[in-house]
Amino acid sequence: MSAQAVNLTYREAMRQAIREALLSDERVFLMGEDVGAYGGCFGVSKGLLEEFGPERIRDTPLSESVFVGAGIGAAMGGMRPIVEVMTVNFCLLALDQIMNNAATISHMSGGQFEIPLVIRMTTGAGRQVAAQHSHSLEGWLAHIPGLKLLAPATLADARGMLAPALADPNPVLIFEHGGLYNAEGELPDGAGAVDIERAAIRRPGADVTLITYGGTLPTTLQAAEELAGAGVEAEVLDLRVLRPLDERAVIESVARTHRAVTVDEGWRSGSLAAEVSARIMERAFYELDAPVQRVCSAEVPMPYPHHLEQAALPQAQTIVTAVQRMLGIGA
Amino acid sequence: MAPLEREHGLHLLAQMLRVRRFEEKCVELYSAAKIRGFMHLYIGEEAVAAGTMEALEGEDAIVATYREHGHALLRGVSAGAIMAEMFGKLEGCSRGRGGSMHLFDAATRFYGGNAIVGGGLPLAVGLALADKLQGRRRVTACFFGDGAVAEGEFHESMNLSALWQLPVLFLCENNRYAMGTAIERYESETDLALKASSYEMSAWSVDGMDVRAVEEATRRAAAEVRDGGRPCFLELRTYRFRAHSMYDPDLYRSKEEIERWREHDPIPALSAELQAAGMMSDADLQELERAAAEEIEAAIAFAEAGTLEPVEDLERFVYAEPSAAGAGAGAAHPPGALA
Amino acid sequence: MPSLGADMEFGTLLEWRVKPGDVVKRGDIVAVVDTSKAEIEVEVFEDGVIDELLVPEGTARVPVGTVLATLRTGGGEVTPPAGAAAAAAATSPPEVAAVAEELPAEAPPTQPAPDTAVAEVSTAEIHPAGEHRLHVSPVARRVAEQLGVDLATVTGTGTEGAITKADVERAAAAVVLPTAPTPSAATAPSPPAAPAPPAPAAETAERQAAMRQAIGALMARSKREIPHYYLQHEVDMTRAMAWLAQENLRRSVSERLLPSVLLLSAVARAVAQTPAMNGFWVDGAFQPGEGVHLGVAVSLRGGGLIAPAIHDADGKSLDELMAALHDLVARARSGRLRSSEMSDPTITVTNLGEAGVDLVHGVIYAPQVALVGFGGIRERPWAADGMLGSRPTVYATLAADHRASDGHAGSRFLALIERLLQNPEEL
Amino acid sequence: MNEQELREVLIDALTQIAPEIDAAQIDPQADLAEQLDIDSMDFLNVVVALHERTGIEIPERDYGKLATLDDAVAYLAAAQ
Repeated sequence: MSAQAVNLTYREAMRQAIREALLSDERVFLMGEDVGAYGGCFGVSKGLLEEFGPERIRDTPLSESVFVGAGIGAAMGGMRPIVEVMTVNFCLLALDQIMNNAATISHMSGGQFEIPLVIRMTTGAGRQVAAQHSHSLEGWLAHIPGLKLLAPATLADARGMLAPALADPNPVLIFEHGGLYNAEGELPDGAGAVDIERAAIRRPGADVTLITYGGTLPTTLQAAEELAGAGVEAEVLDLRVLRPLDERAVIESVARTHRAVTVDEGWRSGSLAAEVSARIMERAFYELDAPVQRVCSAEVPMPYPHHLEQAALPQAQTIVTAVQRMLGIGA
Repeated sequence: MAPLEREHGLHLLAQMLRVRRFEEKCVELYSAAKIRGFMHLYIGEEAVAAGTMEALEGEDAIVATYREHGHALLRGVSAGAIMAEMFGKLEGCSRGRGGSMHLFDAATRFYGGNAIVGGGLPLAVGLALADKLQGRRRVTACFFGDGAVAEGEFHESMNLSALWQLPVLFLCENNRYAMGTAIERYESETDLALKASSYEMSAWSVDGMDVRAVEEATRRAAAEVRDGGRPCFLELRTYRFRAHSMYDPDLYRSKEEIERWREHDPIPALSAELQAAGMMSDADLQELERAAAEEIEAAIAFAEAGTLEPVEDLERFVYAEPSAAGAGAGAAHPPGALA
Repeated sequence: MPSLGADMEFGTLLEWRVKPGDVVKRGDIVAVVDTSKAEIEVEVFEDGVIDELLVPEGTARVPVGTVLATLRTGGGEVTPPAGAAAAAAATSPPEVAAVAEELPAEAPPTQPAPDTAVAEVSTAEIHPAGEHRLHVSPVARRVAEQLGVDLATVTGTGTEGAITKADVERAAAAVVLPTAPTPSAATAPSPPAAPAPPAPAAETAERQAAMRQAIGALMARSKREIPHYYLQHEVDMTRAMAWLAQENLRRSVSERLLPSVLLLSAVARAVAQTPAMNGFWVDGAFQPGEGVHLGVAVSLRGGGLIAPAIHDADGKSLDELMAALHDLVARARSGRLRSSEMSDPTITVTNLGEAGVDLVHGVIYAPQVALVGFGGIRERPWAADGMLGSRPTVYATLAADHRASDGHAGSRFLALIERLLQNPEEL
Repeated sequence: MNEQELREVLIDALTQIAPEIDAAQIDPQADLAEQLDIDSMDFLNVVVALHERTGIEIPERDYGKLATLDDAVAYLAAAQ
C-alpha cells in the first residue's frame, strides 16, 4: 500500500470508483436522472459528463421503469451499465423491472441469460425531506432471490465495492445512505476493490453484538463508545452485504457474546432486522442469554420537523438503553 | 406490392399452417390437462408472425409477450423444445421453468415471453441501446399487444428510444381487445400509428391479416431501423379467432364479429391466391398439411419422453453459475440438455 | 370432462348438443359445460359417430377427466375420446382413477424441495473451542431451578442434544424409578401378578447414580442458600392413638387408617393457619403458595427419595388423605408420577419414625421455606401433675428458612400441630 | 388351606411389596420388616392381601404376632 493517504469524502470515493470503472472498461456507462449536466443529484457524478461525453454519461427522462429496464436489456446485450436511481423512493416506479425481469430472467430462462447490471440508489432519512423522500427499503429488495444487495457504510467500501459489483454476472443493488456523502476520512492512495460477500467487525467486543449496516453504522459505533464508558464491551458488526446475508459472521459473533441487538433504519415489521433476528433464533438459540432486541425506525411516515424525525430514527441512546435492559444494568 | 411467386408463397403458407396446427393441437392437449396454467393462442394472427419473421435477420433480437408460440416457432425455436416447455419438462427451451408464457432461447436471441403487459418494452430499448453503444447494425424487434399501449412503460419506451435514436422496431399486434376490453373502451386515440407518430418516429398501419403486406411493411421498417439507426413503429391490425386465454367465456364480443373477421383468415386467403395463380395443387397443400402434422406429432413425442428437472436443481441459476460467466457478454451458453 | 382452466377440478354438464348416432367432425361443439367461472362450449377432437352419452345433462361436480361420452371413430371401435382419458390420468381424483386405468398414469411423486439454504451454519460446528456450553432451553433452565435438578447430570434429547423441559422433569422423576416397576398396589392388592423381572443391574446402577447426584445437588443447594433454624416439640399422642385403635376396630381391613395420616392432617390444617410456612423463596422474596400442597417424602425401595405433593391437603378428610397417601406412595414407587405433583409442593413432611429414629432435623426442599419432621411414635416417660407415667409420644420437628419466618412463628406452628392432635375426631 | 398354601400366599403378598426380593432368600426366623425394609403402609397392604386371599381378618393388636415368616404362618393356620 502506498505510503501517502488521501483525504476525501464518501461522495468523492464513489465518484473515483465510477471514474475508474469507466476508464478500465468501455462496456461501462452511467445512466440516470441528472447524472450528466447536473453532476448528479448528490454530486457523485460531477465532472464525468465533461470527461466521458454524453454517450457514456446519459441523462434520462423521468422514466424510472424504462431506464432501469433499459439497463437490464443493455446488460443482456453485452454492456456493463451503472444505473443511478436518484433515491430508493423512486425505485418503486421500477420495481416491476427489478423483480420480474432483473431478478427472474436468469432462473426462469434456465440459466440462458446473465444480467451484469449495477443499480445505485441513495437511501435513508435524517435530512428533513419528509416522508416520500426518506424511505429505507433495503429490506424489501433483500427479500428477492436473484438480486445482490450492498450497503457501503465506510469510505473504503464506497471506494471499493463498485468494481466487484460490475464484475459480478448478477444484478447488484448498491445503497448509499444520504447521510454518509459528506463523511470525510483517509484512504490509502491505491485503495481498490474490496470483498462483497462478508460482513465486517468494525469494533470487537465480548458482551453484546450490535448488528447494523449503512447509515446507522456511525450511530451504532457511538452507542458502543457510550457502553464502553459503562464497562460494557459491545461488538459492532457491519453487515455490508444485505443479500445474501453473511450468516456465519452473525452466528459466530453471537456465539461469543450471547446477546444481540440489530439496528435498522427500516420499519420494524418485516424488516431486515427481523430477518437477522430470526436467523439468530434458528441457528444460535442455545447461545442466547437474552432475546434478540431490535432498534428500528418508528413505524410512521417520516415526519418533516427535525425533532420528530430524530424521535423516529434509531439513536445511540436507544441502542444503549436496549443493551442495558438486556444486561439488567443501568437506569 | 411485389408480385406473388410460387416458392415464396408456399413457404409463407407453410409457416402460417405450422403455427395454426400447432395451436389447434395445444387446445386438445390443454383440455387433456397435459398443458397446465395459462395459455394464450395465436389462431387468427399467424400472418403477423410469419410476415415479420420473414423480414428479420438471424442477428436481430426478439422480445415477445405471453401470446408467443407462433413467434418462437417461426423464429426457429424447435416445436419439440416449445412443447416440452409447456409439458414442464427439462428438455423445454427454458428447462420447463417458464411454460407457455416464458419461452427463452439464447441461440436465436429470443429474449422471452413476458407475462407483464408492457414489461418487455424497456428490455427491448436496452438491447437496442447496447447495439448502438457498441456500433452494431442490427434490429431489436419488440412485439406487444394493443393493451400495452395503455401502460406507462409504452410512453416511457417510445419517448426514450426516439430521444436517443435507438434501433428498436416496435411491432404492435392490434387485435382490438385488451383481454376482455375492446380498444374503444380503453384508448382515447384508437389509431395507434397516429398515437405513435407523436413520439417523432415513423409509424404506419398494416393489414395484419395479409402476410405479404406484413412482410413488405416489416422489411421497410427494419431497413429504416437497421440503416437509419432510428426506432420505427408498425401497427399490425389483426384479430384472434379464439378466447384471450384457455378459457374465457368470450362474452365481450359477438359471434357475428368473429365470423366477419374469419372471412379474412390469412391462411385460406393465401391458399386461394396461390391456387388461383395456378401455383399450388391440392397435392402441394396436402404435403404442407402432412409436414405440419408430422412436426407436431414428433414434438409431442419429444415432450412426452422428456424428463422432470431434478428437485435438487431448484435453486440453480437464481444466481449465475461461475462456469457460465465466460460465455460471452450477456448470453450464457444454452444448457446442455437443449435439443 | 376436459380441463377448461388452470384452477378447474370439476364441471357441470349443462347441455348435450349431440345425440347417439350423430356424425361429428373435429372441432364440432358437442356439449356445454359450466366451470363455475363460465359456460364453455366443449369441442370434439376427432371425426366419428356419437355412440353413447354416459353423463346425463345437469350432472354437477363431474371431475375433470371423467368420460362423458363414447365415439365410434373410423375403425368402428368404441373409444372414449383420447384427450379425456389422458386428462383423467393427470388430474384424476381417486374415484375416477378406474376410468384411466389402461393409460400410464404419469403423476410424478411430488418430492419436498431439499432445504438447501445458504451454507447451513450450526452452532455445534462453529463452537468456540474449549468453552463447552450446555445447550438448555430457557424453560428447561427454569424448571431445573424449581426441581433442584443439576443440569450437568441431565442428558438432552432436544435438537443437537439440547436439554428440554421434558428432559429435566424426567431427570427429577428418575429419582423415583425404583429398581423395577412394581405392579400397581392400588387400594387393594389385586391377585398377585408375576412380579416384573428386576431391571438389568447396569441400568439400575446408572439410575441410582443419577438419582444420588440429583438429590445431592438439591440438598447441597438448600444447605448453601437457605439459613435454616430448627425447632423440636414432643407431642402427646395418647388420645390420637386411642381414637385410631377404636376407629380401625370399627373399619374393615381395607379401610384401616395409619397413624401418619393423622399427623399429615394435623400438619395440613396447621399450615393453612400459618401461611408463612407455606410457599417459596424466589428471587429474594417470599411467594405464598396457592393452596396447601403437602409434599410427602417417600423413601423408595433400594434407596432414593422423592417428595411429591398431595394437593389441597388441608381440605381433605382422613379417608381422603389415606387414599391419597396410599395412591401417591404406590405411584411414586412405580415411577408413574405426574409432573404437576413434582413441581409444586408448598411444604414438605418427612416421617422417618418407622425407620426407628426418635426425631429428624431435615433439609428443606428448595425453593420451599419449611420442612416438618416426625420421629417414631413410642411409649415414653411422661410427667404430669408431679406423677411420672408413660405415654405414646412423637417428636415433631421444624426446619424453616429464617429469611421467610422466625422462631416465634415456628414455635406457634408446632404447638398448633400438637393441639390439633389432641382432638383426632375433628381432623 | 394347609400351612404350605398359607406360606405361599404370604410370600406372594410380600413379593408384591418387594419385587426385588427372591422368595428363597427370606429367613423364616428373622424379623420381616427389618429384612424386607417394610414400612407400615407396606404391612397394611400385606394384611389386606391376606384378608382377601384367606378371609382372615388380623386385628391391629395381633400385628406383633406376624413378626417373622414362621410366626405369621403359624398365626394364620391357627386363625382359620
